[in-house]
Order: sequence, then structure tokens, then C-alpha cells
Amino acid sequence: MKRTAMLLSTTLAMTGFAVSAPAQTLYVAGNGGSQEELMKAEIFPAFTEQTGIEVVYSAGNSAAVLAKLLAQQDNQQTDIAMMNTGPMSQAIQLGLCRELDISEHEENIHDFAKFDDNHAVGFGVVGLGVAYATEVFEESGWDVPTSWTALEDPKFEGKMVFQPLNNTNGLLALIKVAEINGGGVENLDPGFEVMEESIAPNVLSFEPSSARLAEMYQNGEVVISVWSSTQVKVLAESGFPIELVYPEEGAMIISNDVCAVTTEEMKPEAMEFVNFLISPEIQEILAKNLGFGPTNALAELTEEEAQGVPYGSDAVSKLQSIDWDVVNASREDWDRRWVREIER
Amino acid sequence: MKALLRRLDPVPVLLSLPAGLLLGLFLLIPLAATAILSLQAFSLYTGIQSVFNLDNYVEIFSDGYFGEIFLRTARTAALTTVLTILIGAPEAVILMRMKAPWRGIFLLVALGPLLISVVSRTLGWALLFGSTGIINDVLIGLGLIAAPLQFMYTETGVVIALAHVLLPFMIISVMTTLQRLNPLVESASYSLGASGFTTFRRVILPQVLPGIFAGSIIVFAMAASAFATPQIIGGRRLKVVATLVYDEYLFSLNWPLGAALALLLFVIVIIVAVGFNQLAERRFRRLYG
Amino acid sequence: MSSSNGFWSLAFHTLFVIFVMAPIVVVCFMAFTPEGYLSMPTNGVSLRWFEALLNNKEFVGSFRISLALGAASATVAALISIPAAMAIVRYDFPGRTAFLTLCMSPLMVPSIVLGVAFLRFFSQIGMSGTLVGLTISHVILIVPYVLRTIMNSLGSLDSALDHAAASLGSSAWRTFRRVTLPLTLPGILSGWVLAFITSFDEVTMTIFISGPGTTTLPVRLMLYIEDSIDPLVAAVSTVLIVMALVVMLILDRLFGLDRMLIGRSPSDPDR
Amino acid sequence: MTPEDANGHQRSPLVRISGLTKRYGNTTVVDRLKLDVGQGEFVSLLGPSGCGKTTTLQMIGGFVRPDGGKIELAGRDLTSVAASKRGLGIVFQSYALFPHMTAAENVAYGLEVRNVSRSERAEQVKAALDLVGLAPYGDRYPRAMSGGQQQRVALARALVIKPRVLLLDEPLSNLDASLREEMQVELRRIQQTTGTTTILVTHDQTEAMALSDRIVLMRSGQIEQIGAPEHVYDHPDTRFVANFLGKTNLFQGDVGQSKMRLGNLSWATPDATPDGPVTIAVRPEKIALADDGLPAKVSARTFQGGQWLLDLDTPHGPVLMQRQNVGARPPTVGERVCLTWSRDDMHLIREEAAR
Repeated sequence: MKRTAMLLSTTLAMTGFAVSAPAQTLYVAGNGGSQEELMKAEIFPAFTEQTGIEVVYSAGNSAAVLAKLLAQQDNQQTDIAMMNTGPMSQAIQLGLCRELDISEHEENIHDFAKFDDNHAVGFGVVGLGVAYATEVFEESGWDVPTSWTALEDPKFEGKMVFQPLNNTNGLLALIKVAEINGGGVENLDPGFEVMEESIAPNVLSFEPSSARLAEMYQNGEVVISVWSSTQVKVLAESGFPIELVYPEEGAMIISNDVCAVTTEEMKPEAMEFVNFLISPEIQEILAKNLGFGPTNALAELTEEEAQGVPYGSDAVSKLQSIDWDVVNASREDWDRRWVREIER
Repeated sequence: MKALLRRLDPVPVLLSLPAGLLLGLFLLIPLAATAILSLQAFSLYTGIQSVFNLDNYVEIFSDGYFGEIFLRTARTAALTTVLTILIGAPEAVILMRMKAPWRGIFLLVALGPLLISVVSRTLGWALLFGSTGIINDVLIGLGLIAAPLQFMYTETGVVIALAHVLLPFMIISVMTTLQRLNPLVESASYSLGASGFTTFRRVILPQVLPGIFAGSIIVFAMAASAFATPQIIGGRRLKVVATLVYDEYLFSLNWPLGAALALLLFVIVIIVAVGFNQLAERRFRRLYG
Repeated sequence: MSSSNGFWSLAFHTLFVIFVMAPIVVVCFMAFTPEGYLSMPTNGVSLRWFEALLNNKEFVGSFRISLALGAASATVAALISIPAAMAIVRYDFPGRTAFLTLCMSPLMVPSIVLGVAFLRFFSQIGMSGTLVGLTISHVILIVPYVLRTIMNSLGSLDSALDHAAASLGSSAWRTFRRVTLPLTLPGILSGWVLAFITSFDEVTMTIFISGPGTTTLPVRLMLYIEDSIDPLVAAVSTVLIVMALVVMLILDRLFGLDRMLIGRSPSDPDR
Repeated sequence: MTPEDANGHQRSPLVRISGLTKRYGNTTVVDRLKLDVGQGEFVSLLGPSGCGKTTTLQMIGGFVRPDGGKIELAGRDLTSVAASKRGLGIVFQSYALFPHMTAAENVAYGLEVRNVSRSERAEQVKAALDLVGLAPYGDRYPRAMSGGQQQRVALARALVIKPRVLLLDEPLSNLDASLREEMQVELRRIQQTTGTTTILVTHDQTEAMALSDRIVLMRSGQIEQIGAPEHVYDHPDTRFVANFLGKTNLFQGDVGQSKMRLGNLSWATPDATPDGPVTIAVRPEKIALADDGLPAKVSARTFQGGQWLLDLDTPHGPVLMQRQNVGARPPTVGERVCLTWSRDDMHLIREEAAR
């Protein structure tokens, strides 16, 4: 009996020490995988060193981040949210983001990274194209895919990943497919038709997680996919022979945006963090490690570092952006159609 | 024997007050609120709207997409139940026959996994099935199959992992019944000249059937509402109702539809469990009358 | 069961043990890989992934939250279940059956339904993602386990003990403190430990209601697995498995694991 | 009204029970029970299971609430007093020893509740354990003691608080036969040493007769007969009492013209017995063999060591007789004999007396 009582009291004591968390903590929500790793390895420690503020990261894709923000609207614990432009504009519309004060960097931020009333700001852009495993293509004597139509090639049956529609990569790719088949954001029908007829049969899995997709490339389960420049860069740097092609019909741009979440007590530290993220030094780190195209014009990259990175307004303007307000308006219907027609 | 005190004794009322209040406040009210939520409408830009109708339920029943997922859920739950019976019932008999200390040891092996996180156990299956493919390596090595089988993202994989997770419940249920058996009955059967197989079929099996039935109800109910295992093994393409609810809540943000799906799952599970239970009671009343 | 197991029974049993143990053993093995990716540790054993785990602020934080949550909810559940069990076992009062059904009802409701119900409820009363909210939800989930263990324990007490104490002049409170409580303590502690591990492992309901500051270990693990499966998750799982083993041993010592799970086993020569 | 003991001494009642009633649903378990127990008296409630004796004891103890009636202790109404305030000592059928306390701690519990000082407590515990002959066993836990020892601890625990009344609920039923006899003697000795008024509940008639000053025979919630053991044994009021207390032979006879008749046999009726049919009870040990009397044929013969049991067939039904194992061998099976008994050993039971 004494022994068990001791066990109880020890556990209770442990509890006491567990509840006391450091007072100065910022909760940041954003993508998992390489972005999370870099944030935790370099950017957060630098921020903590500079300000003394601890940062805790919770990972999830943009849709999940938005969902959690919405679920906890009444008692918001997340201070910073990082999402792609689509979910970000929804978040702004739902009043989840507060106005930023980025006067420190505002004049240097490229226009493509700015939002109305500064409710959010871009902190890195990436291009979306077709990725392929170079070694496999060479061995099989296949041509380098130069068009989005390569996704329809039956020789890739069971060797391809197309990310699902709740993932920005998947959404943009589907819009692009619609576009080259005579549709667009206003009319996604052609996209769905081609998807169902020619692309879906090739798809091994509609895998939303880029980390899983990287694993699948490494295991040889997948040889071709729609993917972003940053994810290809990270995988290529690990030594895996992979390359990204911006197809001749044009590649898409994806912007990674950050906003300060509307919380009960507006932590000034949150604003500090956003400004930190768009400062030239951090922008350079993001570019070098993740291939995020800087949104701050003062960030400088060498030619080598700029390889495959959408660097500067000119490079960015070559990538195609879309009207998120139009997309968001129809997204619900598209999601519905996607899970019923494609992903079943 | 209870101390039968005055009819309106305040003591038991006071004693049951804390638990009663907590459960009433934080279980009944949230469930009722969920029922109300399931009658409301949702749109991405306006959020949850204060209209009340049965649209969500109409949509679920009229859209074949949901029908397919409910059907898959029922199918995986049923197959899981069958698998746990096939593995759990004989094992329970074997465990009962063991002598000390083996029995104690293997009881821990059989029932201990109940205390291990479902996520950890399912992760184990993901590792066995998945990229490293130990199962396929073994099967090919034994010459049983030529090409690797696909377990991840298939119903087969989900059923195997679910059976592993829920097996202890079947074993517990059958063992509980076995414990009530008079051990001499088996000896009596042998003394009358019956073989081991006949004894099992005619004497043991009929007596453990109630245990198998009770175990089946538990396993089916838990398999039908399982979330973690189908989420990890089934992935996005192989949705069951629970993972669909999760998606509606955390990706589509359509809480009212998610609430309707969850409540429907709840009601179906209750109906199946109660129905089976009554069937079992009618069937076994004579045995335990 | 008087007869012993024959050859085929033992063969079946061997396959069963392999089936039960394989996924658990695989997880533990892979956690010790020296490689950067998932593989069996064929080239030696390494603790690098456990080291990585210790240095992972998020997982360590979640581990603490899970410990706190498990201890707090098990304690609260025990504190409200003891009087409830006394009322149910010792008294006959109007609504007794209804009360028992209410207390046991969380077992009937699928966790996913509880998850969505709490998500909505807590966000309406401004408690979403708080540790208090999580604790309340876990208390409700584990009350049936604690209550049942304590009821079993109380029910096996001779009610004459109470009468004996009363006849000696002992007040109800003193009788509870000096007689009932010490004699049911093993049951209460077993219920507490069972509740603790149940709360500690809960994922389906918690994934809906945990916030960024209150992400429990299984939830974080689950979210991590959705994204990628690497040796780190194997290391986390190994920690969970070891915890379960410890709990198993405690329960076995306190109450007898088989007795807790399948009721009394008088025919078991072990005890 | 005051009760009388076997010798007719007057005693003032310590416990007075009147109109005591308990119902469970539609069943009346105890029906308007009325009983006085005198100071220092040893009274047994005796009856078959379900007769309401245990319920009565539990109402006295305060564990069951009566639906009607009154229980008074030395003139004070106990009916609505909590069990813990009644100051009665109780020994339970299961002993109900606290398993987590040693024998001494068990005995000390009641003193502790009464805030008796530590040193005085130790003294009284020692005295109590001495009284029951368990002085060396104070440090033992109940599970390490035999049934008889546990029984003694329970007794010491109940007596140490110096109760006004000691209630014993089937205290010996869990002991084996030889131990039971030993404990009966012990119980009687202790009760007489302490002089504690005692109420015993039992279904064992030998136990009740061996221990009690008075026996209360209960049946279906009501009292059938009260009296000293030998009186009740020799003068049962009803067939039920006659049958429940030891073995008896009952004959259907009738009374008329100041004569009591059984077939051809007749005896004078001493007092003014009214005419009509009557049941005649004769104990087996009072029957003797004679040359003349009731003709009978031996149908079975059982040897019991100290005595023989003879089953006989007579024109008035089967008869059982006992014969001490002295002198000549008893008749063998099939032998024809005649039975006789003294007029004083016959007891008349009027049918009206039986309910």
C-alpha cells in the first residue's frame, strides 16, 4: 500500500512540474516536413536568441491549419499561421487574421506578396511544375516531360502521384489541366474530365503529404508527380536524382503567406515574428535551404543559390498566379466533386 | 445486500451528485448540441447558419458517395469481427487450458496490448505492411506469393490491423464465459466416450457461443467507429465514416454535415448492438434462464 | 477446462503470439536503427532516435501534457467515482439504475462522436484547446472504467463490516475512512492506473479538441504519422509501449490483470 | 407485564420490543413482534430460515428500519437512533473482522471511536483478549487465524465496549461440529462472567437450548412460543413447536367425558380440558416397551452408540422411540411389541392453538 501511495504522489508531483510552461511562448502553425525542420533548426533558434521568446511549432497542411484556427476561434492559442494564399484569403475573410504592422520592410516587399490592408504577407514563393525521377527516365529511355499532358501518358500507370484537391499543389495542377483543355477557374469541367479519363488511372495514391511523397520517390514507388520547386530542391539535395520541369504551357506560382492570428491578447511578439520572417537575412536562409523565392527585394542570392528559385519580380512574373477569390468561391463544390468523382 | 434506508435518503443523492452533474453537464448537453448542430447549414464564407432542417441527412441518404463509405465501414467492421472470432475464440480456449505459469504469461501477451496506444500498434502494422515490407519479404521468401501484395491503403490491411487492435476484447469476452463453465462437464463428455473434436463441437462450443456473441457486439461496435487505424492504414482514399467525419470537420470545415455523419454512425452502432444483444438473449435464454 | 493443449493447439497458439507481438516488436526494433530512415537495425543498434526525441521540444512538451492530463483526469475521475460507487453499491434510491446507466454511457458513445460534441461545446463556451476542457472530456471518457473497478472492489466487501463498525459506535465518515477506504484502496488505485493509461493513450476524441498548446503525445504522433513515417515515430511509439508495460506490471501486482479484465479466476492456480 | 425466567423470578425488562413490523413489498417479514428481555438475561430467537429472526436482530441493531413498532432500551426509544449511537455489541455470522487490522486493532476500534486514551485502551484490549483466551494472538491478522479464533476476536471486539446488550447473529454456524460445542460452553461462560444481556439468533435448536435462559420460537414473522428451554420442550403450544424442538410423536386423539382417548387406550384428564379432537404429543425418549399398551411392529432399527432408535408401525401411524443402550437388546425388525408411556409425559396440543 505504501508503495502504491508513493507512486501516486510521484505522478502527481510530475504533473505539477508539467503544467508550468514558459510564459513567453509563441505558437506557430504551418506546414510540416522540410519547412518545419528548417524553422526548428535555424529560424526559431535565431528568433529566440534575438528576442528571448520561445517558439512552439504545430505542423499541418494549410487546410488543417485553417480548420484548427476556425475551431478555436473563441479561445485562440495560435499566434502565427502560415498558409498558402488560398486558405489564407479564406482566413482573412473569416476575420481570423489581424492587420499587420510591417512598416519596417514594407517598401522592400514585392507587390505580389502584399495583401489588402496587410492582413497577411508572403514570405516565400515557389513554382509548381512536373517532377520526375531522372535516373529512372534515363534507364527507361523516356523523354523528359515538357508538358502537363505528360501526366496522361499511360506508361506511368501506377507510378504517379497527384496530390489531392485540398492541397494547393493539387488544386493548382487541376486548374492548369482545365486551362489547357479549354477551361479555367471559371469552368473546371474540362479539368475534371481529363483527370478522370486519363490522369487518375495513372495515380498510385492521392497523397497529400509531401514527406510521404518523398518517401515514395525514394522507394521507387513513384517516378513522376506534380510538385513544387521547394520540395524537389529538398529531395534533390538529399542526393536523390530528381528534377522539376516548368512545362511549356506555363508553371504556377504558390505563395507561402504568414499572418498574425486574431487572439484575445494581441501579442506584440507575433508582429515581431512576422517582421523577422520577412527580413532579408531570414529570406536568404529560406531561399538557400527551401528554395523559397524571396519576397523582400533586399534579399540577395548568388547565381548558384538562385538556381531553380523564383528570384526577383521578373522570375516571379513568368509564373502564373490565379484569382483566389474566384477559386475560393467555388472550392467547396470542387472538393465535393473531387472526392466523389476522382478520389474514390 | 444493500442497506435499505429511508425512501428519500439524502446521502446517496449527495454521493451521486458530483458524477451526475459532471456527466449531465458535459456529456448530455454536448450530445444534444451536436444533434442540433446536425440540423444546421454551413457555407465557407458565412460559417454555421441558424437554419434548422434535415438537409444534411437528406444529402447523406441521397448521395451514393456517403452510402459507399457507410457500406465500406460496415464491411470492414463485419470482416474484423469474423477475424477476431476465428483467432480469439480458439485462443481463449487454449489459454484456459494452460497451466501456471504459462497461463499468466500468455494472458499478459494476449490482453496486455489493450494498454498500448492504438497509434503505436497500428504504426507497427504500417511498418510491417509498408515501405519496408517485412510481410511481403517473408511471404515471398516462403514461396507463398510471387509478387508483393498491397496491404497499405487496402481494406485487407485495415481489417488485419483492426483485428489486432480489437482481438483482446473478443478473448476477454470468451474467457469470461469459459470461466463460468463447470470444468467437469468436459470430463463428463470424455467419460461418455466422446472424442476431443466432438467434445469441443457438442459441449464446449455451445456453451461459449454467448461469449462469442457478446464479444462480437463489442468488436463490431468498436471497429465501426474506429478512427486511428483506418486513418493510418487506409489513408485518404479508403475512407470510413470516422475518417470522413474527421475530414468534414478539419478539412472541409463543414461541421453540421460532420455532426450528422457522426450521429448517424452512433445511431447505427447502437441499433446493431441492441439488435444483436436481443437476438442473443432470445437465443441463449434457455441456457441461462 | 481440464484437458491440456495438443500439438495443433500449440501450433495455433504460436501463430497467435507471433501475430500479436509482430507489430509491437517491429516498432521497438526500428526505433533502434542507426540509419536516417526506417529499417531494421541490422548494422548495429543506435539510440540516436531517442536522443532526437529528447531534443524534440514538441514531443517532449506533448509528453508532459499527456502526463499531466492523464494524472489530472484519473484523479478527478477517481474522486467523483468513489462517492458514486458508494451510492450505487450501498444504497437503493430512486433513479439508481438511470444514474448507473448515465455513468456507464460514455462507453456506448463512439469516441469520434464525443470528439465532435466536445469540439462544438467547448468552442461555444470559450474553452476549446484548454487543459481544463481536455481534462473534463477525459474524465467523462474514463469514469466508466474507474467506476466499474471501484464498484467491483466495494461489492466484494462484506457489508457486515460496515455494520460492525457502526455497532462499535463509528460514524459513517469514520467507517469510510478507517474501514471502507483502506479495503478498497487497491481497487481505487487500479482504477486510477487504468484510467491514467486510457487517458494517456486517447487519440480519437482528443485530436478534435486539443489546441496548439495542449497537443497530447498520441495526437502529435498521429499528426506526425499523417505527414511522414520515420524512425522518430517508432521511438515515440516505443516509449508508449514501455509505459504500457510498466502499467501492466503495476496493475498485475495491485489487482491481478486477468482479474481486472476478465473477472475473478478462482480456477487459476496462479493466485 | 414482566417476564419470568424458568424459576419464576421477576426481572425488570432492559429491552422492550413492541409492535415491531417489517415489510418488504407485499411480504410481511416481521409481524407486530412483542418481546421483553430482562437485565442479564440470555434470550435466543429460534426458528427456521425466513422466520424473521435475523430481520428482527437487524432492526434491534439499527441496520434495518422498521415499518412500525418500537424498540426501547432501558426505557429509551431506540427506534430512530442511528446504529452507531445505540451502544450495542454485535457478533456477526461472518464475524466481519476488519481484515486490514490485527486482532488487537480490531478490538481497539470501538474504544478508539470512544476516544479512550491509548494506555487505557491497551489495558482493556488485553483484558478482552484474555477473557476470550486469545491473549497471545493480539498481533495476528484475521486471515492468519482459525475460524474459532476469529469468532473469539469478534466476541472480544463486541464486549470491550461494554455494551448494554450483546447481539449474536448465528455466531457459531461457520464452525465445525466439535468446535461449535466447545464455543457454546465458552460463550455461556463469558456471558455469565460479564453478565451481559444477550440476544442470540440461531436456527440450531440444540444451541438455543444449551445457551439460553429463554427461547423465543418464531415462525413467519410472529412469535410461536416463549419460555425456558425445558418448558418449551416439554410443553410445546403447537405442533410446529413440538416438531421444531427435537423429535416428537403426534397422535390424533379426542377428549370426552373427562377422558383422553387414543383408539382403545384412554387416560384420565386432570384438568378441565374441553371436549373435542386433540393432538397428543409424546417424545420418543418417554416411550417404553411393555407387555400391554399400544400394539406396534418394528419396521427399522438404528444403532447410535448411546442409544437405539426404533421405527415402529402402529394403528395410529408411525412412531419413533429411543432406547438407552443399557440392559437387554432391543427388539429386532419385524418383532411385535407393545408401547407404553406415563400419563405425565403426554402433552395435549389443542388444534385451535395451532394457527
